[in-house]
Parts: sequence; structure tokens; C-alpha cells
Amino acid sequence: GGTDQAGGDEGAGTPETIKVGAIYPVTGALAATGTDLTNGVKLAVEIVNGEFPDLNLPLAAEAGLPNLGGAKVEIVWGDHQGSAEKGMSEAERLITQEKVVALLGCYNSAVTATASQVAERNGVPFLNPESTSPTLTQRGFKWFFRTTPHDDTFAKNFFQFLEDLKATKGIEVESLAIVYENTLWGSDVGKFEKKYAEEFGYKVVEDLAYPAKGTDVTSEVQRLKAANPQVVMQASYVSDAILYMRTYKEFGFLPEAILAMDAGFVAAEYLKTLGEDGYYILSREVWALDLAESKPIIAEVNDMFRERFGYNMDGNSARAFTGTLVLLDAINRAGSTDPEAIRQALLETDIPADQLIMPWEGVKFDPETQQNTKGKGIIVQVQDGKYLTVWPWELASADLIWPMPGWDER
Amino acid sequence: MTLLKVENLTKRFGGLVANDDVSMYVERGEIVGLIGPNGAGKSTFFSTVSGYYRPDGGKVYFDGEDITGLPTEKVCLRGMTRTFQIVKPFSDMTVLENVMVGAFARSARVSEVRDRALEVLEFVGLADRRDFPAAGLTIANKKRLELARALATEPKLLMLDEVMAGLTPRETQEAVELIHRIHERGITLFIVEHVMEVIMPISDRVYVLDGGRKIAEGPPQEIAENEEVIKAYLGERYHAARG
Amino acid sequence: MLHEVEVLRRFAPPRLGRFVVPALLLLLILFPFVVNAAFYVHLMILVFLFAYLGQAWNILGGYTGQVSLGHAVFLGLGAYTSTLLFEWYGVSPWIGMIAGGLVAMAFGLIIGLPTFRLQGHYFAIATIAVGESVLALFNSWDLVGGASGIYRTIVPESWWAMQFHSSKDPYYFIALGLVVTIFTVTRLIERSRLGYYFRAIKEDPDAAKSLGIDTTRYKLYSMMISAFFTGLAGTLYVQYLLFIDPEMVFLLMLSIQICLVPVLGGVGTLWGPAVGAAILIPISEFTRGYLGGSAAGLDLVVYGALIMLVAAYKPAGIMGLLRKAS
Amino acid sequence: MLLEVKDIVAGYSGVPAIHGVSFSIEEGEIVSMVGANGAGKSTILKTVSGLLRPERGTITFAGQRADGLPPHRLVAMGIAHVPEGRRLFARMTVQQNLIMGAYTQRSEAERAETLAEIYEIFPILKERRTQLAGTMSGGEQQMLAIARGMMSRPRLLMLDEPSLGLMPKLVTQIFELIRRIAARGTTILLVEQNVREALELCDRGYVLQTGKVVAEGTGDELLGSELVKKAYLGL
Amino acid sequence: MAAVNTVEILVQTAVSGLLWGFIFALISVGLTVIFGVMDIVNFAHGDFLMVSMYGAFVLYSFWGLDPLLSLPLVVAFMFGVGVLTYRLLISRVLDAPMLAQIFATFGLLVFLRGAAHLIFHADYQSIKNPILSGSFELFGVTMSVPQVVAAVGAMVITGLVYWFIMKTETGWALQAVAEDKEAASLMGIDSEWMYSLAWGLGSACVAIAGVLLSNFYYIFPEVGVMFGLIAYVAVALGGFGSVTGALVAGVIIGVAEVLGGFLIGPEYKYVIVFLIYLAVVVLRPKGLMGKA
Ligand SMILES: Nc1ncnc2c1ncn2[C@@H]1O[C@H](COP(=O)(O)OP(=O)(O)OP(=O)(O)O)[C@@H](O)[C@H]1O
Ligand SMILES: Nc1ncnc2c1ncn2[C@@H]1O[C@H](COP(=O)(O)OP(=O)(O)OP(=O)(O)O)[C@@H](O)[C@H]1O
Ligand SMILES: [Mg+2]
Ligand SMILES: [Mg+2]
Repeated sequence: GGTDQAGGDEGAGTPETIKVGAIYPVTGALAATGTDLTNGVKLAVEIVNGEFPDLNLPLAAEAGLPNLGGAKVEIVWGDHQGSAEKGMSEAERLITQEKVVALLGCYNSAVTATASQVAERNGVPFLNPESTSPTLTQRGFKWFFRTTPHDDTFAKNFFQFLEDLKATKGIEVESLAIVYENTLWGSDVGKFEKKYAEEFGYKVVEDLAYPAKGTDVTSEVQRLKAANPQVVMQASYVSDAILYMRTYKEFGFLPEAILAMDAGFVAAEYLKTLGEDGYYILSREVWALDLAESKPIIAEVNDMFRERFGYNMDGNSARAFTGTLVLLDAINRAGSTDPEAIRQALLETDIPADQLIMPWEGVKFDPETQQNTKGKGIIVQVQDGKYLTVWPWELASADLIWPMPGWDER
Repeated sequence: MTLLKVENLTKRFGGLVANDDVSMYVERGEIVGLIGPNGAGKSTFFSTVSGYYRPDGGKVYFDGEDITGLPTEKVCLRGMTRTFQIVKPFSDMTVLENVMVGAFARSARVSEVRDRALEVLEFVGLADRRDFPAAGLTIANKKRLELARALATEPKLLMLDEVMAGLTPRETQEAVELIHRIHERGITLFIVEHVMEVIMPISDRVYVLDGGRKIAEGPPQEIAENEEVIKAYLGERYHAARG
Repeated sequence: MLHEVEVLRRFAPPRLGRFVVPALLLLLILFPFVVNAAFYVHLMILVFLFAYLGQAWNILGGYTGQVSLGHAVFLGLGAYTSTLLFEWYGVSPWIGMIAGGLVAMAFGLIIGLPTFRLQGHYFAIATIAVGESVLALFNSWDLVGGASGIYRTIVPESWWAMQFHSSKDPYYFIALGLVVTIFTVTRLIERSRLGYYFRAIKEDPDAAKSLGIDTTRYKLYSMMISAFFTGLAGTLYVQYLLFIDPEMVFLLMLSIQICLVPVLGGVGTLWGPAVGAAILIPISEFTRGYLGGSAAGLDLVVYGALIMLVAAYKPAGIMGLLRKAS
Repeated sequence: MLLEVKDIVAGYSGVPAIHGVSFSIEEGEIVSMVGANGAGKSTILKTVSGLLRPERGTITFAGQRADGLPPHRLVAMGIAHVPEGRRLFARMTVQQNLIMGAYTQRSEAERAETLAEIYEIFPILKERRTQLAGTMSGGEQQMLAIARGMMSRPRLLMLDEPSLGLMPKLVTQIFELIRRIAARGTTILLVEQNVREALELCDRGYVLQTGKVVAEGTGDELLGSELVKKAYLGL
Repeated sequence: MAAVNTVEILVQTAVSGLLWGFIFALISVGLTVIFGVMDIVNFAHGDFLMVSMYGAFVLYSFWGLDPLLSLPLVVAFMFGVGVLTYRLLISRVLDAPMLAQIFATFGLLVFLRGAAHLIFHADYQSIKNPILSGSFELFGVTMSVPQVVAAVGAMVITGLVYWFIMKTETGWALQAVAEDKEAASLMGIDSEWMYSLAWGLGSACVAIAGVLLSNFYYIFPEVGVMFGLIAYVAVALGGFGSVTGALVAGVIIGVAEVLGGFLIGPEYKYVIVFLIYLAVVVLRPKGLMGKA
């Protein structure tokens, strides 16, 4: 980590720096994910501060923010350790002590909820790149913007995918198990999945809320075995995701597919820890490396990322990266650090798809909710140690493997 | 008039019968001694009578009412207070505060309670230590504190369990005087003590327990001559020294 | 005899000057007018909140000696009560605050009755068990928002709704008011029969009984007072954060933080919780702010080392230190 | 000289309770120490046995410097201290308590021999050897405490108020016991409130007042002195 | 897919619960040893588990040592950590009130966790293909090899610890110190050394648990949180200081958690454990086998 004076300090006499606050779980149970997120932010800032004329991204070509006299961006970090109250404190500190002009964060929806209250009260723009609780943008906040699609959309994507399966591949899925960790994020996901299961006419044979960060998931897996669903829809953070996959294998539980709600299943630790045991799961994603085949910019950015941090980007780093760029682009267009100007600039944001490393149709905020209307999810599958896009079919870089191969056939 | 009346009290600890069918009474205004070998069940008797233990059989009447099985705090409020052989001071509280806790049994007015406590401290001779934590007192003074605390609850019947152990003969004399002064205040006393120099001169009557059973009762002189008591408790030497 | 007096004199407790308290209070009232930085006002609100919670805990844990590691439950119940009253029936949080206190108090009574027989760690774990069970229950209880929690409806700022958006000062003064209340209440308790009885029970329950104290009943009083006041703060907590979910209010870590405050300052002393909060909260905020980003974990290392140092070298808390010095 | 204590100052939390106490004990003597409550008698024993560290002064035991050493080292040197209030291991059996007393004695054979000897002196303990120490009566506990102190085969046995809380018959027995132990060659330092009995029993005695030695002499000399008569016997 | 047999699943669930129970027991034994001797609960116990797991991991990643081989090294190391903890920290709060003791070890917990973050970062680590791995089937019940080994280990260790404390002279000395430190020192027992021994022993026990666990569990700085809490509850449920109590309680908790979670609902699995604890202590305030 580091209180990064990000970017090169080549030019002596740089006009000034623009301070932006970023609040993430740097320590605590979610620290692994926190690292991915902060790395995404760091890379985005390095690109903005440096000169990368060949990179078709907002603010890449010139050093710093041109409309602010080439001002460099400095990220001031906050660590919320997964606690809503600490998130609030950090927001408070960054805004009033560090005088940041805008905030980024906070990954955990509950923390985003309270940290953004602080921003709302202080009239400071808050851009949320990666929290997916749908309620966040339904609060009527004036200063809160979100780039990522939310869980409602994602849950719906799952069922669109299942419908597509039936229509184009003749794979019929009837029974589902819905598995989710029993805190804010997981239970929201579970709620929407149940809602759409009913809407789309799927049978939920097991509705499994489980306590996060437990010691073992034996009873959970036994229940799943007993329910014997065709497909498991799962929302877990990374430690649980690993634990589940190990336990599935131990007890030979093998549904036709596991449809994961990203998070733990796409964290870098997941495959690193599980190896082949983690293969073949499907996960909704906002991003995948193989999208580079249709979007070369992704490869370019990922190369930079790998060079800088030693591993590939993932959905979290990509979203944090994108959110940072969107925010900085707006600050640049605002041409000042006046919060209202930045807010207006954010409202006027219209970034085309080709300037994004995301599979979205662009970034444009709904004037009411200030939710990005052009976000979209994909579904990836782990094949050969890589997350490959398998749906929507037109973006797919690999064929879907269905059903999952047995545990000892890997 | 009978203040305390205990009928056929029995107390067991598992297989051990610590008090076996014991009956005793104490008249208002008396000083009654309770002696007996170590482990005879004297402290247990006090604990059971004062409601600290529940009896396994028998009845306890105090001031004309049946108090069998009544919890110790209620018994105390009715006017019977006991001290503990193994002292139990409130270590982190000052000597005065310790005694105030006792005095609060009769009043909630702090100033009144304070005055009362000071008076009691003066009375037992601990006044010069009133502002010090009880933890630092010597054992003998801790016993004195136990006594003061119990006195502060304004008991009708005060039951003292070996408050005079570990005193030099001179100090013992002072203690005996103190007991007399307590008695002069109209408080009835029931005393367990191994020091015969204390028990014999001050008691009106003495009970003797052995192995949980009452083996003798009567005026001190009689008890001192009782063959069974000499054999079980006093020993020949004590007897010889007196004789 | 005189000799013993001399020995004992060295253990005599100190007395705080009488003028210190009014002067301190005046300073605190002036604070938001002098210091305009919202972060410091926020920091002070947290200090107040934890001094308050620490003191409420102190009544049960410090004075009466019943170490609870589940006090967050009362905070949470208070917070949920006033939130639900407001969201469902539009009841002002001021009334919700009292209601929340009463609900917490009733719950304290319910858990106190069976668990007060337990001693030391057995009691502490029982409170953890209750806390974790309530957390799990609220996580699955859809009626109260389940794990998703409840966003407080944001209404225009008013004292009636206890919501303030333009400035933190009103929260500051509410928190200060709460702190003054609890310190006054504690002072009154300390000087009354209740206080003497609480301490007696803590020191030796058997001796207390023999002096006419109904220990179970007084422990329950202590629990009810402690729970009631902890519950009150729940309303401030949720009004300030404007969001509530079970993980925020029922967490074991929060319970531990609550009793860490008086432990650091000096348990069972009037000023302990204030001193503890004034030291602990800024340290925890600043170590996270200045060390948290640069080397993940370093802030925790420093924080942990600090707690160990205090525990190991000043087990009576900072107040113990002051006492020695005077 | 078996024990030589010179000018020691010791106390609690930096506050002295004894101020420059000196005394000595010859091999084979019984020495009594008497004094009012809080005079510092127990404090002296605690200092000799290492439970308290003297702030000043020296303690020499059998020619070796003994002050400042931890208690377990002093036990190994031959000092046994039977503390005030017995301090038995209540949840262990009588025999386990005795074996703990011989903890420093590493030879199994010698230990068995000592145990046999102790059982001979205290037949009741042999009878009760599997009983938990905490469930024994006060007198039995006191005997066990003394027996436990003897298990390390000490050269010096220090007894702190061994008669406290015992019934008259047992008080007599305990004093007889002390005499017997002394007759077997163990040096004894006795602290007692039963001033008369203690002084009758001992070879020499010391009188302690507010942390200082105010008189010393043979038992009979002290018994006859005005000081003892007035201040302690209340005559 | 084969037809699902409910009875079979139930048996499987019970057996798995039992295996987990033994692991909880193994973790708890160390905690109860320390408590039994010094009346102090080590709140950082779960983090000692975490440190031992990292110990196994470090030996594995630098020298390729299998956990089975690194076991003695880690145990020896943790023995030292325990002794050091006693010498530097615990010896200073021995006579302090329970709260100061709780917070001394709580500080240690925060410290160790922070240090793990600092040194190892938040990453999840695991030991690839240890000798003890895979699972086997017995009468149609699947059992993982490392878990079975851990369960057997738990029984053996509990037995050894019990024997040591109840039957050896050093064990008696430990008990003596536990009852009355001063009196013990007057017997010639070096109480400092005994306390150090208790901490060393307790930490060595948890080291065994940690290393065995690292065979099949991933490692990260917070891994000890839930295990630590469960151990705390198990030790109280069994009765503080009772070695056999910890074993029995660990097993009860394992079975209750897994079987209860299966039958009633996983979101309540820890609630079930806590309710069992509450029910037991309300009836028996000193736990199942605690001394009154
Ligand atoms: N709580 C208890 N549990 C089990 N046994 C007990 C308990 N209290 C006392 N006893 C036993 O009951 C018997 C009587 O004990 P008690 O303390 O009443 O004797 P005592 O006459 O007061 O003796 P002493 O003169 O030594 O104080 C003893 O054998 C003692 O060990
Ligand atoms: N643990 C302690 N903490 C503080 N002061 C103590 C402590 N123990 C004893 N003192 C003080 O030290 C002084 C001497 O006490 P000591 O116990 O040596 O007296 P003693 O002569 O043995 O009296 P007793 O006949 O009552 O046993 C007393 O003033 C006492 O208050
Ligand atoms: Mg008795
Ligand atoms: Mg003494």
C-alpha cells in the first residue's frame, strides 16, 4: 500500500494537486479485496497523472488534469476495515481534514451507505464504483453517483442467461438452490434472485442464508446435497467461496452449474488457493480479461497493471479503475474543484463504450437516481485457470462448459 | 423472651452431616457462647441459621417468626447479622465505606448513614483508619471491621464467628471489654470462639457442638467441668491449668 | 497502631478539584464555536458517544463487577426501536429514544434474571452468546429489514426529527447532553446507597448479602440502568449515521470497544470512561488515518501494542496512574 | 549461627512495615517472636522466606547470603515457612500436598522415607491421605500444613501462628508437636499470639513493636519482664 | 445423478460434525490448560492458531516442508511464543482484575492480527498437496484424511495433557501454583517457570491444532476469529480449567453446529451453539465439568 503521491514526479513546479479521497477495506477481513480495489485506483491515477498518448482513455494523453492547469491527482486513502462507523469517520476525516474534492469507495454496501451520507451532508461528490446494493441509488441523494450495475440487474441477468440456455442450447434448468451470506450484500442478492426465480418460473429447492466467516460450511453443503438442485446460485465473499468449493469437493456435491455472484468467486485469491478445484464455476462479472479480444484497450491496461502490481486485473480492480477515471474526467471537465461544478460535470458524463475497459455500453448517469444506465453484466466461466467470457454469446471468447465436469475429472 | 429459637436443625454437605438435629435458643439480652472442636459445625450452624445456607431439616424462629429458609439478606434486615470466620472485607473500599454499606441497611440517607458509621468506627476503635482501603488492614483489624460492619446494621442479635482469634492476651482483654459494651447497647450476642479466656467469663450460657451434634449446654463453669467436653475439646491441660 | 495508619495513608484515594468540572464543561460548550473543523467536531461526537457508552457499561461492569461483553445489544435495540417507531409511525426520535431505552432495559431484565448466577468469564461469555444470537436473529428477521438494514428516511433538518444536515453542531450538543446526563447520574449513584451496594456486590457478594443486600435485585437494578442508558444512545447513533443494519450495532467488536473505554481509563471510577474515550478514540482514529494507508496492519500493531502496554503497566487504567501521582 | 538477620527493612508497595530488624538463631534452637497485631511478625517471616524482598539489610543462612533470593531457592537451601492461614492446596489430596512439600527433594527413595516418617508423627494424615485437603477440619489442616513444611527436611522451620483458630485441645497438641520436632534437631522460628505458651516453649525470644525489636532474651527472662507482662499479658 | 438418501446424509452430517468437534476440542484444550493454571483467558488464542498456521505455511513455502514434518518445529516455536507472552505480558497482569487481563490478551490479539497483515498481507494462503490430504469412504460416509488425523490427534493430545496434569508431579506442581502461587513457592516450586510452562503447553497444543488444520484449511490473518470464539465458548461450556470438559464441549459444539445447522438452518448454526451454552450454564453455572 502507500499514501501514493501517485504518478511520476517529473515536472518540478507542477501547478497544484487535486486531492481525491478513496475509502476501502485496507485491513480486516476484506483486506485482500481491498488491495485489488486500491490497485485499480492507483493505476487509474497513474494514467491520469502521466502521459500516455497511445491510450484511448479519458485523461490518458496529457499529464494531469488539463482543464485545471495540468494539476496532478493525489489519492488520500481511508481504511474502513469493513465497519460502517469507521467508513463514516474516514469520510469525515478526508472531507474536512484532508479537504478532498470528491470521494471514491467503499466496496461494502453498508459502508458506502454511511460514508456517502457524510458526503451528502457536506455537499461533496461521491462516486461509487463497485457497491451493488440497489437501494444505494434509491435514496434520492444529490451527491451520490454509481458506475457499476447493481444486484437487481445482475440477478436478472442470471435468469436471462438461463432462458438463453434453454432457447439456444436446449439446456433445461428447473431446480435452483440460492445460497448467500447473511449480511447486507448477500441477503439483498438472495432477495432479488428469489424475486426473479418466481418471475421467470424456476423452482427454488433450497433457500440457504448462512453466517459469513464461519469455521466450516458442512451443514450448508449437506443441505444442498439433500436438496439436490440442478444449479446453485451463490453469493459469497472470498473466504467462504473457498471453503464452499473445498467442502463441495469433499462431499462430492456436484450441481450442473454454480452461478456465482462474483465477489469471492472472482477474487484473485480464489483460484490461487483452490487451483483446479475452483474451475468451471460460472460467475456474473462486470469485466473479464478475455474481453480484450474484442476490446484491445483492456489488454493494454491490464499489461500496465500486471507490470505495476505483478498480477492480472480482476472485476474489482477494473471497476475501481473505471470509477476513478469517470470521477477524474468529470473533475477535469468541471474545470474547477467546486463541488457543484463537479456534480454538474458528472451529470453530463457521457463516456462511449470504446473508452472503457468495461463491457458496458458507456457511462451515463440517470438524472434521477444517478445510477449508470449503460452498465451491463457478463457471465464468465473459469476454464484452464482463466476467467473466460461465455455470455452474452456475442461477447463470448469461449464455449460454455455445461454441466461442470466431476471433481476427479479435472 | 426468646429471641432466637432453633429446632432440630440439620445441614448436610453431600454425605457429610455438618449439623445433626441441633436445637438451641437465645434469650433476648443474653450472651451465648458456642464452642466445639474444629470442624464440629459451628460456622455451618451460624450460616444455616442466618439463611446463608438452606437447612435440610428443622426450623428457625427469630423474634417470634418462622424464618426458616429465608435468604440471608432478609434475615439481616429483620435484625440478625453474622460475621464471617474467614473475613470478607470489601477490599477496594475504605474502612468507612465498608461500615456505611452495613449502615445502609437501616437508612438510605447518606449523611445519616455516614454519621452512624463513624460512630460505630469510633466504638470499635477503628476511627483513625476510616479513610484507608480495607485491604491493607491486619487480620485482627479486618475482624474488627467485620464486627463494625455487622454492628452498623443495628442488629438485635449479633452472631460473631471467631472475631477474637489471633490476639495477644492483652488485646483479648480489650476485645472482651468491647463485647461488654456492645452488650450494654442492648444487643444480644451469640459467639463462636476457641479462646476460652473470652468465652468463659462473658457467656451466660454455652453450647457445645461435636461432630455436628450438640453434646452439652449450660453455664460456663459447668461446661468447663463436663467430662465429655474436656475429652473432645478442652483437653486435659486446659482443665489442669484452670483447676 | 499508629504504624498501620502510616502504612495505610499511602493508599488513600485522590480528590479531583471542584472547579475542574465546570471549567471543562464550559470548554466543551464553546468547542464547536471555536473549532470550526467538522472533522474535529465529529471526533468529539465519537469521544462523547464512547465516553457515554463506556460510562453506561461502567455502571454494570465497573461498579457492580458484572463484566458484559455484549453491551452492543442494548445499543442496537435502542437504535432499532427508535428507527422503527419513526419509519412506521412517524414518532419523533426523542420519544423513540426513551422507548429504545425502555426496550433495552426490559431486555436487560430478561437476560439478567437467568445469567446473574454466573460468575466471571461464564457471565462474560453468556453476554457474548446473547449478543451473537440477537445479531443472527436480526439478520434473518425480515420485518426489521433483515440483513439489509434500514435506511433512515431523510427529512428536512429539524430538532423534532433529530436530523441535521447543514452542521454537526446539534449532534455535538445532543451527545454532550447525554454525556452530562450519564455522568451526573453516575455521580448520584456513586454517592447514594445504590452505589455503595453496587460496589459491595462487586467486592464480595456473600458479605454483601450478610449485610442485608439483596444482591440479585441490585444487580438487576444495575443492569437495567446500564441497559437503559446504553439503549438511549442507540438513537443518537442511528440518527447520526442515518442507516442501520445488524452488523453495525450488534457486533462483538463494538461491545468490546465499549468496555475497552472504561478499562483504559479506569473501571469503576467516575472519570475513567471520560479519560478512556478521550484517549482511545483519537488514537484509534489517528492511527488508522496516518498509519492505515501506508502499511496495512501497522495501525493495528500500534493500537494493539498500546492496549497491551496499558493493561500490563497500568492495570488500574489511566485513572490509576493519576491516583498514584496525586 | 544458622540464621543471621541484620538490619532489614521490608514492606508493601514501598511502604516499610519493619524498620531495621536484626536477630539471629543458632542451630537447634527454638526462637519465639511475639508482638501485637500488625507489629510486623509475619512480615519478618515473609522476608526471610523470600516472599518479600528486603529493601535494606542482609540475611545470612548457614553462612550463605539469602536475601533477595526467590522462595523456591531458599526452600532448597533448607528454609521452610508454614504461612499464616495454612494455605493448603485445597483441591489436592493430603498425600499430594505432602509430596508438593518435598518438591525440591529429587530422590524418590529419600522422599518415601520422609513421607513414612511424617506419617509416623501424624498418623491421622496417613489415615486421611486420599482425602482432599480442603475438606479436613481446621486442626487437621493445621497439622497438614506443618507436616507439609517438614517434608523438605528443612534446617529451619518457621511457623506463623500455628495455633490460630484451633480448639484448646489442639493448641496444646500443636505446642507439644513443636517441641517434638525441635527435639529431632530441627531449628524452629515460632511466631505466636499465645504469648505465654510461646515464651514458655522457646529457648530465646524477641519482642516486636511497630516493626522494631524492642526486647530479647530467654523465654523466662521475657516472661518475667515488665514490658511483656504489661503490654502483652495484660497483667 | 444418484438418488439422494436422507438417512445417509444425516449420518454423514453427524460424522462430519463429530470430526469438526474434535478439531474445536483440540483448539480448546490449550486454552483451558492456561486458564486452569492461571485463571486467565487468552483472548488471542485464535490468533495463536493463526500464527501456527502461518508457521506451517512459511516452512512449507521456503523449505517445502510438509506440515507433518514441520509439526515439531512449529510446536516448539509456539511453545516459545507462549513462554514469551507470559514473560513479557501476562506476568504483569497476574494480580490485576479480570478485565485488565482480558484486555491485555485482547491487545495481543489486535497486535498479532495487525502483524500478520503487515507481514503476510491479506492474501489467502494454502498448502498445496500436503501428505495428509484427500478423503476416504467408510460405510458410505466420506471422511477427509486430515480431519480424521486431527480428530485422532485431539483425542491423543487431550489424553496426554490430562495425564500430564493429573498424574505427573510437574502436573501437580502446576495445580499447586494454580491454587496458591505463594504457598507453592514456599514448597520450592518456581511459579514463574510453572506459569511459563502452562503458557508454553497451551500454545503448543494450539500449534498442533493449527498445523493439522493447515493441511486442509486456508490461511489468512483473520482465520482465528471464529475458531477463537468457539474455543472460548467450548472451554466455558466444558467448565474452565477442565481438560476433559473442553474435549466433550468441543465435540458437542461441533455436532450441534453441523447437525443443528443442517436440521434447523445454517443461519442459526452458531445461535444453536450459543443457546446450548446458555442452557447449560443456567443449569450448571460452572459448565459441564467445572469445579464449583
Ligand atoms: N461448603 C461446604 N461444603 C462441604 N463441606 C463443608 C462446607 N462447609 C463446611 N463443610 C464441612 O462441614 C464441617 C463443619 O464445618 P464448620 O466450618 O462448620 O466447622 P467449625 O465448627 O466452624 O470449625 P472451626 O472451628 O475449625 O471453624 C467440616 O467438616 C467442614 O469440612
Ligand atoms: N498485603 C499487605 N498490603 C499492605 N500492607 C500490609 C500487607 N500485609 C501487612 N501489611 C501491613 O504491614 C504491617 C505489619 O503486618 P504483619 O502482617 O507483618 O503483622 P503481624 O505482626 O504479623 O500481625 P498479626 O498478628 O495480625 O498477624 C501492618 O501495618 C499491616 O497493615
Ligand atoms: Mg468455624
Ligand atoms: Mg501475622
